[in-house]
Amino acid sequence: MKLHEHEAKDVFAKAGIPVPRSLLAADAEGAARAAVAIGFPCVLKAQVLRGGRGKAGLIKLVKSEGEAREVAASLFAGPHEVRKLLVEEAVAIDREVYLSITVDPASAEAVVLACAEGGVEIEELAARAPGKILRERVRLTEGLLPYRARNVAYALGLEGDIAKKVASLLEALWRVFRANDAELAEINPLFITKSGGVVAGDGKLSIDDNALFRQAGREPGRDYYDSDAAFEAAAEGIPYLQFDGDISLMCAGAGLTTVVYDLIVDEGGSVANYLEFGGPNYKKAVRAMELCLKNKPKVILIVTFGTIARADIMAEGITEAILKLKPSCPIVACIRGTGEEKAVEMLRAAGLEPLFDTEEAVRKAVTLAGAARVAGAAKGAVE
Amino acid sequence: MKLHEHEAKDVFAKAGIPVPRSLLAADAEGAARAAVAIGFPCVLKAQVLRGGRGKAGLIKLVKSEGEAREVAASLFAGPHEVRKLLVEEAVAIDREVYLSITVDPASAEAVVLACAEGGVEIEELAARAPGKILRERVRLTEGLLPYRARNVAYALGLEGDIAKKVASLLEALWRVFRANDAELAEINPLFITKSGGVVAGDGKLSIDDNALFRQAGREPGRDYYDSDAAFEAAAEGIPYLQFDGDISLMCAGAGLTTVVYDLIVDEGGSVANYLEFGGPNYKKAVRAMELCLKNKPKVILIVTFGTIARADIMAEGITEAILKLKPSCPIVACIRGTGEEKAVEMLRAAGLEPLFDTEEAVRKAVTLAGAARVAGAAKGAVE
Amino acid sequence: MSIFIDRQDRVLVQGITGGEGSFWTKHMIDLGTTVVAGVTPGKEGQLVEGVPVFHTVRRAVAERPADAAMLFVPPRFTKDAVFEALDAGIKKIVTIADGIPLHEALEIRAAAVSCGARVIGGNTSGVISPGRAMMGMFPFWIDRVYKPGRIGVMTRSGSLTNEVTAMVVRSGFGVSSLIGVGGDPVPGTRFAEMLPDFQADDLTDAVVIIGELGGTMEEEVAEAMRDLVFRKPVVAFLGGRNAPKGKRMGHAGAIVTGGKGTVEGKTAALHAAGALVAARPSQVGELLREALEGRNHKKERT
Amino acid sequence: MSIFIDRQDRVLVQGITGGEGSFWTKHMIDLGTTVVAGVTPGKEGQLVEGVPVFHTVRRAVAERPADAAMLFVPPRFTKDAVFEALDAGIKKIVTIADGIPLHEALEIRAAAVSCGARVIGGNTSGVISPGRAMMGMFPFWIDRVYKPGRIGVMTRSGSLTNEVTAMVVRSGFGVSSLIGVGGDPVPGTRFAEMLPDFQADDLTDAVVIIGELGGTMEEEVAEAMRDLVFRKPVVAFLGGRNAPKGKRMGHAGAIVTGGKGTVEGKTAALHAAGALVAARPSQVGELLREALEGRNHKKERT
Repeated sequence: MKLHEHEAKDVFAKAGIPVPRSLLAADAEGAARAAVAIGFPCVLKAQVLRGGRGKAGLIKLVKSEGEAREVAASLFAGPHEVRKLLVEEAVAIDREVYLSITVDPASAEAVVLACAEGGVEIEELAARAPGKILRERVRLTEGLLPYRARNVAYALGLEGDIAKKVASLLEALWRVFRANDAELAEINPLFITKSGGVVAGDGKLSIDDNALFRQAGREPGRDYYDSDAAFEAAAEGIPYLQFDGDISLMCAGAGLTTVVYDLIVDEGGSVANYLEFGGPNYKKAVRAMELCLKNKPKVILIVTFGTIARADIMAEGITEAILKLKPSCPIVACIRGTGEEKAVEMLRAAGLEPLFDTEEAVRKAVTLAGAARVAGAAKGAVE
Repeated sequence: MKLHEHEAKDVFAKAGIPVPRSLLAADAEGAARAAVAIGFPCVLKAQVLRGGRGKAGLIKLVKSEGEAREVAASLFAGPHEVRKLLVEEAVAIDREVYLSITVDPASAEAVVLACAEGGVEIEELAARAPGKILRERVRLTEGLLPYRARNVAYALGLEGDIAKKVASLLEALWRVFRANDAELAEINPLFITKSGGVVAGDGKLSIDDNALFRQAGREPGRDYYDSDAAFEAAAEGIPYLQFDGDISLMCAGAGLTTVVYDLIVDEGGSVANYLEFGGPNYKKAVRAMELCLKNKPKVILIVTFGTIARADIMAEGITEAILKLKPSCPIVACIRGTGEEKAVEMLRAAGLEPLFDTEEAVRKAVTLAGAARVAGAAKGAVE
Repeated sequence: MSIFIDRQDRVLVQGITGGEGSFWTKHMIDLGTTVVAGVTPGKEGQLVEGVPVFHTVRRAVAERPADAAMLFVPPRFTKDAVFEALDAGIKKIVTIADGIPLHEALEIRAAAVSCGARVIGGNTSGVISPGRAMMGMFPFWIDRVYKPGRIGVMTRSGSLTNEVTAMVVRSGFGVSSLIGVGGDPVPGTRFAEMLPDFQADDLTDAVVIIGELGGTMEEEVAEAMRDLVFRKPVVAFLGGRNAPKGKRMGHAGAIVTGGKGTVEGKTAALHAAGALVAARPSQVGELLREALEGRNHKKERT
Repeated sequence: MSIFIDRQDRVLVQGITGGEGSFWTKHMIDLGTTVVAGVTPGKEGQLVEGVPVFHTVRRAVAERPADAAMLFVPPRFTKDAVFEALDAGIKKIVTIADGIPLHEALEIRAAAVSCGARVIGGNTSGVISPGRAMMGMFPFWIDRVYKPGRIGVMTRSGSLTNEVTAMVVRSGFGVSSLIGVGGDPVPGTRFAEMLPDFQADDLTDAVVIIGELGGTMEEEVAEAMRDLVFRKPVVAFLGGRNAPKGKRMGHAGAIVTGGKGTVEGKTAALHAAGALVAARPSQVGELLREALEGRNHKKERT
């Protein structure tokens, strides 16, 4: 679960990490009021969960109440589904650095990443000049001891009080990382101000979904998802990704579903949604099909090869879903694994022609979707 | 710093360890009222920092208000300097077990000690039947994982719900041990009640003095010490132990002072107090002598052999102390180490005859104390 | 000797009295696995499929020494169960748990490494050597997937493994040992760490790697091949070739962050190291044949 | 070669710019110790007694490799400083800090053991091989205590060591190496762990142990003697023979809890192992002579 910037900064501030003064606004008028309260110049920052907000025009400096109102209005009206703006004081910056903590699977340790060039995309830098990224590994059982924080601060070329402040800020960031079961805790950029302070210019905090059960009060709401269907699927525990193509995937197994996605793209098809109802969700075929139908797909493609996710149970669910939801689009089904003989019988009884080869199923789905598109276009031309 | 039972139980209760209902009383009338509130029968427990309270008659069952008042009055009036009574509900006990957590210096781990026989003196049991004591070691960086708690509970021969309750209680005791920087966290006995509960019958919690700086609110008051001098010495940071003999030790260095104590006893002498003004306290000779004089000793014996605790500085302090406090008892001084030549000059100027051999100094002190005792007795006989 | 688990290995099952535990214990035994004891706190004295149950691992191994532990334990208790097994000296552990907290996964792997033990999983079906032994949840009864043979398989996925392995079998091969390292971002054991075992295994002629986007495990395989730690033929199939950047697709570990973890990069690394990479499952068998023949040609020439 | 520290060892001083740090750095150099670098965060670029100062241990050893670290660091920062030295690969560490929190002392010792490193202290004067090198705070200028010779000394105490060692010297002996393990309940290194070094040291003929009540370090020495890990003569002097039970006398580690840690028990164990135990400091020299002569007699006979 990725937190919005303002949420991450709240967590940071509580842990003792300095953040700019700010107010949250939900509409243009509120943003204008907030800007007056914060003072000018100030920064309007769209609270959306995507990277590169600066380049996308989602962060704007404003110098007057009128400008604040105008810029806020255009941000809310833009194509990025902006629901909240963070109105933040403009900080007089001397320099910027990059700081983050994440995990290193191979060494089974956490790792602090730091760079004397803040504000850059760390991935881009990793590709371009990996030598500029400092790495300090931390054993979880040992924790980030102060000397490691000092190692980082001095390796960044900092001196005097600033080095000490950055070191103690990094210790606080470690506490955030641990207490929040974070996948990533990132401050990019960390401002070093002209007055000799350190301030988190941005904040990213991504919480491990597997640990949400012990993260009281963390429950991703609608604004953490890019569609209603994605939000509803998450509430159901069904892995789901929203796309805007023709074919709804209703598959079982993360790896298999991903490969079906690959094969569709290879065949020139396009995907409406990724949906995976395997594992603990294999009895949820009705709910899964309901979600798929929200996208008005041209085809629903069902591919499974299950072990515990029994084919017969899934086929039973699909039969029920067809009866209940009466989908108007064609369904391509390729169901294998434990109980497959019975599954095939059931699907045939429901009027489907089950296939046994994933690649064949994909080709058929793409063909049907293409035919539907042509037909739709023809129909549109006729109308 | 050893906590009183009621303080330890407060800490336990906050950590989720069940303790008996109780009230604290500071006089007999309060104890009677508390007993009525708790209900009869109930237990009056003297809050003193010594072991073996049961055998010493410091824990009493009472069955009526009158008995409570009477017993409380006699406990407060007794020789044990009882300042508070814990009035506690009597628990219907099915069995008792022993549980504690302490440190194991050799393995550098913490160790859980447990025994299916509760209420016994663990040291006595360790001597008598060491095989009955279960040990479960815990790495501090790893913490007490639930499986270790289960290992202990089932090894105690517990079953069903009781085993689970004891295991989770032990996990709570671990949190107490760690959060309080404990040297020892002990529940002896742990009651297993007839109704299938677990309740801490007694509570010991000893906090590492070196970690008191981070244990907010823990500052041992007067009732943690067995004399005013001991309390004052502690406030000064001067290691001090109260005895009731003739010779006040005013030495430097823990090991050396301990050996001087040994040698005095060997020579048939007796010690009024152990006081060690070495290390960080070597400039505190005046305060040290003041504390010694509170005991009206027959002799003050000064033995040092210092490195950083410079002999000349200590001699200077002793000279000042003699001038200021004008002790009426003889002083035997044996000061060696860094700056000793200058020290010897100063002591001579102050009218002392410095010695250079510890054993000789001890013999002289014991002889002087004996002579003083004889003189005192003679004087007493004359009066 | 097969990889990781064979008939003579003495397996302890943690969480044996649960629904999954008892169901799969039966199937493990059916396949030939020697299950010697089970553990469920509070259930000592019971029998599950004839296997005696103990309160703790320590009590179990005191009576029934074990070489391996199979965990049917919920994700949030998995760290405790793994540490309990490690503490009892068990060096081979498989956990199927799907949803182990990330920080605990780090601790599990760190502890295993420091004990010289191997933890397979979580988020895996486990380990199987068809016809010999199994730890986990494999439908070994689907014999068009789990046919014994001489191809080693390592995988990050479950259902995709069925898909790909079925293709391997359809091409006339069978499986020697299959190791599911699992789909989590921090698996207890990484692909490359299993390669020395496959290299030493005289029942394995070649290895199929079923990988996917995210992480660096496939690159590490390439490295082991380049360093000649592994010298048998490798055929890889990698899911997520067309996955959009920044979206977590399927497994928690299957995400491209920054430039790292793309299937493109993995494919290039594997190619450079001499592995063959299939574009679709149906190619895997054909590439295996090619790789094994190429090797035989080489052998004939040398 | 002396024990632990000798002239050629390259010593790094953590906390070198403080009052104690700079004072004793001068004296360590005066005695022959090779001090190569100092560390104080924020003070890089300074010189202390001609020794260059760095922000961190890592930066220091990058320019000036070191074998040993001497810590003049307050007790509450000692764990951090020890871990910093260990992390830089330093295997010999001395800390004089008096007042290290108990739980941190456990962590320090556990980390040292797991790194195969040796941490001496805290609550000690340190380590000295008179006339050769020194790490700590020894008044080596008091030559009636720190006279070079062939007797090894191990001690839990400071001033008592001066007292006892003066007696050893008065009897005509001198000191080869003196190791102050310190007076804390959990010292980083225990008496018995130093014995193999003294056994191997051809500059040491016999060892004097200055122990006291509390703990089990003296019993461990007896065990090492019984197991023939240590085969040179041992003379012990133990403080606290008459100490009242349950009172913590002097050092934090000097307390009898339960039956454990009495001087009586320690004396019996040492006697049984063949050590001589002095009742008072003035006997130590005499017993040393006796022990060494006994050994020579034995040698002559065999």
